[in-house]
Amino acid sequence: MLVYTIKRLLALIPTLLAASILVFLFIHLIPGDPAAILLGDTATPEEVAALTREMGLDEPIWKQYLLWLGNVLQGDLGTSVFFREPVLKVIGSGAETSILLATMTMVWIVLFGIPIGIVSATKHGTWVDQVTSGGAMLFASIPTFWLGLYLILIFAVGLGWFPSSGFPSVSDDGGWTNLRYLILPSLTLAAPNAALIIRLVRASMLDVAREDHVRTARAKGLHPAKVAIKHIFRNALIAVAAAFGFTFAALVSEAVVTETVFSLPGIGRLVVQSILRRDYPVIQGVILVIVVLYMVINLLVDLAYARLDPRVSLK
Amino acid sequence: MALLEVSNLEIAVATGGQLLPVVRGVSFEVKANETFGIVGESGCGKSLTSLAIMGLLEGSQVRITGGSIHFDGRELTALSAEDRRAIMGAQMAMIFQEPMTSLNPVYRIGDQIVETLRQHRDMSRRQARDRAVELLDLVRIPEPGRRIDSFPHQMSGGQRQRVMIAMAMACDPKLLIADEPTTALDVTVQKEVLDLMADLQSRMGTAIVLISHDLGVIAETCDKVAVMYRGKIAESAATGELFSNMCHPYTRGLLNSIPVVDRDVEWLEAIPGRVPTIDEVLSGCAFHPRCAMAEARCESEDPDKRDVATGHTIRCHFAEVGSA
Amino acid sequence: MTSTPLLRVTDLHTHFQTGGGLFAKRSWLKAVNGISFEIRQGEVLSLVGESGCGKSTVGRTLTQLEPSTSGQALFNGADILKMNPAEFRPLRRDIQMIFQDPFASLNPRLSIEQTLTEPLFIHGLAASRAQAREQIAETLERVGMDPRVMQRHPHEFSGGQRQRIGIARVMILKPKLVIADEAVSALDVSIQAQVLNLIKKLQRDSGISMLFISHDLGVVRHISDRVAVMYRGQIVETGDKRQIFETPQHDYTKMLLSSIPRISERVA
Amino acid sequence: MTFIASFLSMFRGRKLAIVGLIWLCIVAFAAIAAPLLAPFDPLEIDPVARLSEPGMPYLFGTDHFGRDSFSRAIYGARMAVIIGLGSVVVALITGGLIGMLSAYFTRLGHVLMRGVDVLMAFPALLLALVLMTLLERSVTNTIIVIGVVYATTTARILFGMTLKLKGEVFVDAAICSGAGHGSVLFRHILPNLISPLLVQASFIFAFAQLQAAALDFLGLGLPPEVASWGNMLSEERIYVTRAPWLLIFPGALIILSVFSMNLVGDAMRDSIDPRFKDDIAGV
Amino acid sequence: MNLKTWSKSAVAGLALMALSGTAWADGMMRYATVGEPPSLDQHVVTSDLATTIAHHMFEGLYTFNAANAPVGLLAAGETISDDGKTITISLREGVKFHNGQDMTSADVVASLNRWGEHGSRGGLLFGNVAGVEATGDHEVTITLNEPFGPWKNLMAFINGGPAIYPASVMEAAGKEPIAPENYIGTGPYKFSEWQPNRHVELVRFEDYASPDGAADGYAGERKAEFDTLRFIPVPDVGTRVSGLKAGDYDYAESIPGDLYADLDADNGVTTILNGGPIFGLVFMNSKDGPLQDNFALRRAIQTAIDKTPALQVAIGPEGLWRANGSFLPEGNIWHTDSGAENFSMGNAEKAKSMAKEAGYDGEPIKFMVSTNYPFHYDKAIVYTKQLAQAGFNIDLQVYDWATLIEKRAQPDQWDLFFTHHGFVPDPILISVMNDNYPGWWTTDEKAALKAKFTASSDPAERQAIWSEIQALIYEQVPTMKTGDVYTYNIASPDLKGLGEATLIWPHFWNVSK
Repeated sequence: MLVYTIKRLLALIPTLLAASILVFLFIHLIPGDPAAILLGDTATPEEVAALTREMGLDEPIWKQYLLWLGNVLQGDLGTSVFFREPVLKVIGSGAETSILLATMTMVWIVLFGIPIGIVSATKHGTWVDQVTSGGAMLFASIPTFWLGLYLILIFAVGLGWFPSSGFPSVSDDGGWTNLRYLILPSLTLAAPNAALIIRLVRASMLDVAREDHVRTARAKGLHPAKVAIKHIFRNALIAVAAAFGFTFAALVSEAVVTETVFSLPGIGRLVVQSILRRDYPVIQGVILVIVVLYMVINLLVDLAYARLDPRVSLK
Repeated sequence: MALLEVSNLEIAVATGGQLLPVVRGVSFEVKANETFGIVGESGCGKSLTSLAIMGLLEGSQVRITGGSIHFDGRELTALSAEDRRAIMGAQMAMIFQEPMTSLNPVYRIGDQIVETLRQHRDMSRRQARDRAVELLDLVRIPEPGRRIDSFPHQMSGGQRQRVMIAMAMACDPKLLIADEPTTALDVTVQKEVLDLMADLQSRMGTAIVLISHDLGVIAETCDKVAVMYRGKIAESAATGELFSNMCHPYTRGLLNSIPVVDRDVEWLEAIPGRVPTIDEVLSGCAFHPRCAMAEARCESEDPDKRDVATGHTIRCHFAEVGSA
Repeated sequence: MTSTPLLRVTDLHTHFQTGGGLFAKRSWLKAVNGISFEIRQGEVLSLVGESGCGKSTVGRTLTQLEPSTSGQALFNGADILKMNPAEFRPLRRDIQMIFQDPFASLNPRLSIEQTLTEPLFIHGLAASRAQAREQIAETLERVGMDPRVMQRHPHEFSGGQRQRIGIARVMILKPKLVIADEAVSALDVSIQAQVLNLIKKLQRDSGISMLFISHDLGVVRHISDRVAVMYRGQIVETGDKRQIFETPQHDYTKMLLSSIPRISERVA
Repeated sequence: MTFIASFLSMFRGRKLAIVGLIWLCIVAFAAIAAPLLAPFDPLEIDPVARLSEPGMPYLFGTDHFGRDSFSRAIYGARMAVIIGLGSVVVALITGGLIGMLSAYFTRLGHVLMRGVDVLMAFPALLLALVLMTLLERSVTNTIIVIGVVYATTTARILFGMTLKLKGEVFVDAAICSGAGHGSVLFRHILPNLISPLLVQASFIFAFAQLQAAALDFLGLGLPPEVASWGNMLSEERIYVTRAPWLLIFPGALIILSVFSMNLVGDAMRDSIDPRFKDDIAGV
Repeated sequence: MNLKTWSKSAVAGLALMALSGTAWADGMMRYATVGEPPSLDQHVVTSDLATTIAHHMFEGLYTFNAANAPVGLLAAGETISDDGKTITISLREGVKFHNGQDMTSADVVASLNRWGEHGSRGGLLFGNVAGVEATGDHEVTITLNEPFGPWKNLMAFINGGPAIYPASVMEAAGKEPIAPENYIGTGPYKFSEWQPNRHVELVRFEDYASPDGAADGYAGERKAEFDTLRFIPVPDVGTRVSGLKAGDYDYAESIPGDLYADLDADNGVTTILNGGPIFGLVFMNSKDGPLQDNFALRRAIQTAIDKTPALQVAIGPEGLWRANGSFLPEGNIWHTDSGAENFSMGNAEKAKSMAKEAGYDGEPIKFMVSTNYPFHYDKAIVYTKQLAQAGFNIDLQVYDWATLIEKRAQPDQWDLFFTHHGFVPDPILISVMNDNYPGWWTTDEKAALKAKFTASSDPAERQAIWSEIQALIYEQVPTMKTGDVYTYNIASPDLKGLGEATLIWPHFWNVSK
């Protein structure tokens, strides 16, 4: 398995290279100059040009790319144009928020998605199923910012149960209780994703329920609940595992809207703001990190497959 | 007293708000140590009959609409779900057509046998595992101590069917229902599996209900045979009697349709027409559109069951004691 | 029956790659591992064996559905294995295939007429729809179907009827060689008999050659002139059908024959 | 008209899906007849009437420009349909072709699907953001960007489905009849993909609405003056307490429409070839 | 663990987290900003947000009192030679930098030189400076080529202005903003940390040496009451408002006008108006395109526009905006009405005939606007409609701010663009006065007046010259003012010492909670 993992990681390199070139090109094609953002509205074009030169942003793109690539290979993602801090540090503080948020969201998804999905599948065709799967679909149809807006109004401004926004790091005063800042955003994010998981669990379980071995299990005289959990859900988990992996990856990167509504210092908002500020090194760094994350999760999903499904062998 | 007594069993499928009858008035009995064969073409209702006896129709679109299933002194159709489960897998077990898919692919075969044992017997994990090794040995799996930790996909089709048999026999059931147990297997493997079943039966005295479309398999293994057509038993007799004295035109047609390996036949005597689908409404004898002997009466009147010899019943207006 | 072989297969190998990738070592499944046989004009040769023995791969290789690894297959003197798809295309008319699963072998989206018209147009056997329709009607009648069913779609037919349509699609091209891959295995016994009779009759009437691939020894005895027994990618025994069934030489053949459940034993 | 009959038969016994279908018909009607239905010009600014409460003559009230929300909502339906259909067309044509050709021509597929993999490694929304900043805000660009995002998943799905169909016996049969690549692809494979594609289209249509709204929210979607439900929400979101109607109506319209489309897609999915069911994500 | 106990413990954990919120120590002030400042280096960065944070830790020689008059901060006093060319400034003694070093004239000279060379507004003064010298440990002498009237205002304006950094920091500094580890100043708060994307944090500087005198504007005594000032970027305005109401922030800036009435009536919120209004500007291209030197056509455009409806739509309540043509607001010493009669005529018919006379034949006029500032966009939409009514063919191009900034540097890309300007205490600081600012207004008339304006030090004379310049702006129309906007911020009622209005940037010395 170790050999397999190493092989897979090596196989990532060409994809990563292609991705990084693509990102670099895309980003540098966007009009706008970070120097101008930095200096502000009163700066004259001459001043901007001078700073651009000083920051080395007037070099040809291929030269900048090679320079960047060389640094990346040495583990240096460069320095943020805007923050004047190492990109890794900038990403690091965003990553804390994003990963905690994604993890917390996954907890909700597992907590709500799986039991409801199982109930929905076992009560297939009854009103329980109709309510749960209909409800799930409804939740998946709500724009996240709309939901977040109202959650803040009700639970933060109105009832005062949770903080409205921001996330002052678990290393700040308050420590782990600062996670309460993430409750509303994680619920907002969980709503559509849990809905997807509910529907996926339900659909995969219905598929598995049709398989012959389930009949065998029933023929043993097992209790229906045991059949549902041990024989149907366990097998359905193979299909659901991949969804979990990719949901997690998506949660880290696609939480932009939620992070904006709740003003969370996460990776998603960092990218959006960095795009607006044309902070090239940060955008490149974040996307590179996310692509790596996506690929690592891809790998983990495959490893999980091998764990969950003995028929899969890793070669 | 028969171990299993099925009388006037009626089964229907619910589709589009209506109930389509698929098994009608099926009756038979099976005694301990006896093999009862049910033979017929696809859609004749033989598999549904077996699932109904086992109690596996629950939760599907198919349901029992009439008749009774009496097993070992109890009326199965009247039992609570919990009581039925106590019988399923313990006193009555089943093996299926598809050995490739009938075992849960994610669990080791040993664990799947242990699960059955611990469901019905008060056994420790250790004891159950030891017993599982014994069972694998019983079904002639080589190196059972090692193979017990195999996953289903690591075994061949024949071996998987043996595992299924081991699992079915785990709690010494009184009745084993085998639904096309060898259809998916090669002939050489089929022979081994059938031999194994016969061997186990002779050792344990289990009654077997064997469902098959293959007259050859039935002829070789069963004591009694019922030939089903369109949800009804067309003809039923002891095996020797049936094959030497076929009365129903369908039974005869079926036999003549089979190309045999022992002699050359220029043209097969095929039954004309096609197997009716379940949603077709047929008046009178269901076989009449394909029957060479059919008359006006067959179109309008559904023949009743009648005896032609001791233990030999048919449903046909004409058939007499024929010759093979 | 003439004695010139229509098809002569020599040392055919078809191997599949089962593993391998950027870094993994390649491994091969030798599905067909060096077989040779010939089929004469108007002759039915059966290829019999158990699942996984490679018999179906032989048929698929000869119709270029799978690429061969090595070997030769001379059809009317030309090596069809060496041809590229374009060169082989005209020959497809002469080498036709009947498939096992009558439910899968017809495109569910096309009407029977559309399915049967296509090969006619491809091979230039009909100039107009009307002409095609004439030929289709004629062929459908030959396979025992009412020509009026032309407008219908596959889901409106039973398995037996579909297999007849499948046979019609083959026969409409008037091929020289038909490869039947488990052509009747999926059918109910009573229907199987009808279709077997039909195939036998068509074969006799038109004098085509046939490679009949099957696992069912009874069916094989019924339809073949000669039989080749396959085991693990190789032919272990070839011979006249009477010889194979009555005086089998190879142990494997003997074991196969002895495994078949027989009604006669019980009846006697 | 068997097509319509078979389409309607999918909804038998699905009351909720029928309600969804009816709602979508209303949206479609509003989209087509917007100029006739809207009582005001959706772009007409009236500083005097700004932030009017719902009532007469402004059914849904007015926004901070004093524009009639009801008229904007009706034109918003038009925009929803345009965005939805546009994204579907872009995604299905580009993604569909890539997926189909990749599955059919294995060697080409090796290259193309690798490219799709690279694109898929980019988070969808970030890809959309970068592209939207690169291009400028316009209806066409929004459609292209959302279409491209879903083209990758569509390519994946079609790749899998085509691969399955390629292994079908009837494809072998067609090849044995002498059918060429074009005929196999477009006559034998494509028609069997139509109904799963329709289902996929319905889900893309639904997701495109949410994706477009998210882009509008981030200020990188449609030009802000365009009357779309997403813009209505995004531009007026600060008025959530001051003028709640400005968020409730367009929000409800988006939710209802996406929900309806999902219901319809779901109903359609349940009636397609079970082989392809797992391939289509949907909700 | 079975499902039931699982969900039970989850609920319990949730409740624990909800209830155990630590009450924030009163020692911290949390400020919700509109975004992240580009850098806190006051020399080169002109962002108001940067100054809002930075003026707590960096100080200049001078600052403004409540009447917007420049008074000493680090400077103890100054003498000016009779010819007005030599300025000798004495520094306050005992002032310490955050790194513990004493502030001396060497630091001031180094800071002024770097500002003069690289600072955004330094050029305005240093174009006229012959040299800066340390003439004592706590004395600095500036030599001018010509007398320069606005020198003290320029020195007092900390935004883009001459903050005093240690000489050691200045040695290595160029055009590039200094890095956070070099944020060393003399102010009441010192730099603590900048967690990108999360917050900028300042802490009290214990060794702070406060100027004497009662607090007056930014002048007088400065006392750091908080342990910590935390500036948290909250770009979404709705979140800023909700967050302040929910008690997550003590202060939130830049709130939309339409919410003013509700928030002002809310007991849980204090509203604080900004004293100096900001104003939108529509620049015209003097270097390229149809407007290049066609002043008549520019005047036609100016005539077509009625500024009031745009202000209504973009800002809302009457009290928060003024359709005021003077570049500096009423009550300010620079207020003048000259030329202002042309400010907002809104006469489509007249504009049409003026355009015709100016030779306008319907060619497209490219109008760039960004959506990053909603009020730019809202006003641009209204103007576009008005201009269309007057027969102008306006091609409205909507960009994100970064793109707009890049495009406006290219003369062939645009004819009009929208931007805004913060309140400045001296008209020389208004961007249109800068010849190099996009639009590139460099007519001879402007050059002559500007020279006179900077040479004079007499307040009354300078005022008079400014009113001539303003009249020229309305005649040549290098830019169109769009009206004054009084922005406001909101605060928790717990904050004490905020005052009624903010001078330019909010400050939190002498403020507590």
